[in-house]
Amino acid sequence: MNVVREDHGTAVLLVVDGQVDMHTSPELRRHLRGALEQQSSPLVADLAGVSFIDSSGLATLIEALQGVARYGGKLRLVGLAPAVKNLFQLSNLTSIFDIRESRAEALEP
Amino acid sequence: MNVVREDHGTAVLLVVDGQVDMHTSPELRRHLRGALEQQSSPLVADLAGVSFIDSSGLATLIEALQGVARYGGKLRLVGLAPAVKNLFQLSNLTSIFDIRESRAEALEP
Amino acid sequence: MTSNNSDVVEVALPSDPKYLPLVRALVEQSAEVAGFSADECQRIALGVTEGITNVMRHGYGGCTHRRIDLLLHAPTGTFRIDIRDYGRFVDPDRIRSRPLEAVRPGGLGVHLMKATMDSVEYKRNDHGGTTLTLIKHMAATPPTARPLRGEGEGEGQ
Amino acid sequence: MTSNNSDVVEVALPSDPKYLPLVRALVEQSAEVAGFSADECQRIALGVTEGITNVMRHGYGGCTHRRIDLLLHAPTGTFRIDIRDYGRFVDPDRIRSRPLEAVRPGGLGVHLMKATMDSVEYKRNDHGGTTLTLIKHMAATPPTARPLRGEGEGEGQ
Ligand SMILES: Nc1ncnc2c1ncn2[C@@H]1O[C@H](COP(=O)(O)OP(=O)(O)O)[C@@H](O)[C@H]1O
Ligand SMILES: Nc1ncnc2c1ncn2[C@@H]1O[C@H](COP(=O)(O)OP(=O)(O)O)[C@@H](O)[C@H]1O
Repeated sequence: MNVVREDHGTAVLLVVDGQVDMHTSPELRRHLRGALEQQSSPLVADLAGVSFIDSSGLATLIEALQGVARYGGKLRLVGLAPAVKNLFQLSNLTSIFDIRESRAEALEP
Repeated sequence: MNVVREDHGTAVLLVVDGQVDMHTSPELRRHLRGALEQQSSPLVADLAGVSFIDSSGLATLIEALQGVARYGGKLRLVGLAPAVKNLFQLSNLTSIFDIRESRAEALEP
Repeated sequence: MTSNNSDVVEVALPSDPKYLPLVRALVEQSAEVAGFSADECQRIALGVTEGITNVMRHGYGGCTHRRIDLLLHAPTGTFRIDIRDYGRFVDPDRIRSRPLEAVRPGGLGVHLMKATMDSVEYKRNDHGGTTLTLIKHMAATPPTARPLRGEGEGEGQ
Repeated sequence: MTSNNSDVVEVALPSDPKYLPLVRALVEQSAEVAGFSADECQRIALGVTEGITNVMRHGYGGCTHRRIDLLLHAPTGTFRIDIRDYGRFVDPDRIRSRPLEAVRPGGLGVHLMKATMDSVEYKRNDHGGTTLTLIKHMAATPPTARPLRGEGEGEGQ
């Protein structure tokens, strides 16, 4: 897994690539926490390059969702491949997360 | 592995996809033999979709080369990915095979 | 055993999460040999990842140098994996998925395992640990399509 | 053995060529864990394929239900695999690559194994069969760069 961070004013974009599992989710969590500490909003995770994600990846994203809520910020997801979208459905999470269709839309204030 | 055959007059194009190894080379051999029986020429193998090939795949192609020679025909290869080209180099076969850059060129009489 | 007639691939690996991609590659390839589609192979790999992650996290408490055995059995149309650990036996009643309504991190693994596989079963093994058996059948032959003989219509009713 | 401290993944599989893609996936993933580049992983997978194909073809004469064991050992910077069969011991002198000038089908496997790996070694194993050990070091630390201590300059010369 690889995470690249881009700053767009108060908005932060995390571009995630590869496989998110118990081995790699701690690194994703580090990146998310960094943005949470700065109260970034919207905090956007682009998952277009994610070929695999499991429950530990979902847990990390749910944590971030609770994190932004604490300072009234927004977390948005974008670029979900069909298999990833399916995982969110299986986990009953599609209505809980703010899932956008394009990066530009996800980065709007 | 998957092989699709296209007939272009006396020329025959075999489009090979996937992994060629001890498990799949018998099927490639069947397709090549079919074309050899009809004395097809040029007999063209497009390997653009081949992600892996080992010595049993090379042996199958050498057999076909000897087969076309028997009736004065031509065997041509096209679409070799860098890793496949490298394998031909390692095996000292680049000068023995007629390796072309495009399908159109390979199918010329 | 010097013969292997049974279409079984056996793997022993350390309980280090760095091996999870290797396990997925292995599982996806065996499921493919059994004839599953690329989508189904991915879902099976997810189910197996959840099972192994639980052994690493809960069974072995995060220790990365314990042993985990995988027995992959994939005849055409079915995929079965036994995940054997050398920890202690876990009461299956203590392993339960949480209600999905409560949105909180964690507690999704067992749910995803059950959602992706047809059968999820925990048994004590000969080494004192737990063996988790996951089974998936190909869509063409749904295991629930056959009525259970005599049930609901027998003499007793 | 209930611990596995040694970064070793052990696999036992039937001698059926249908498992070759599974073996390559496994080998590529372990080589990746050890830090090899995608290109190097592919070359290592080719070398291992040639070694296993020879066991299936020559060691077991094409029989598809004999057992082959793989021991994958991939600490950072090195990849090592032991391919253990339960056939008979083959005199390494009888296993040789042919001169490349003679263009004929067959006889390229051993050559490719040697071209892709740094070390290729055959040994008799405890089961009466042959263990083939293949080793590859990462390009950054060529194994031949270090002079052997005392050789060519010692007291005896
Ligand atoms: N192999 C195991 N050994 C012991 N306990 C387990 C095991 N697998 C699961 N459990 C228990 O079942 C619970 C639910 O597991 P799961 O749904 O995967 O959620 P999570 O692992 O995120 O807590 C775990 O919190 C744990 O208490
Ligand atoms: N595992 C093995 N057991 C017995 N003989 C072997 C084995 N591996 C290789 N050989 C012998 O070495 C020769 C060269 O092998 P190789 O270069 O792979 O070519 P090929 O397998 O195409 O003949 C083989 O023809 C065979 O006689």
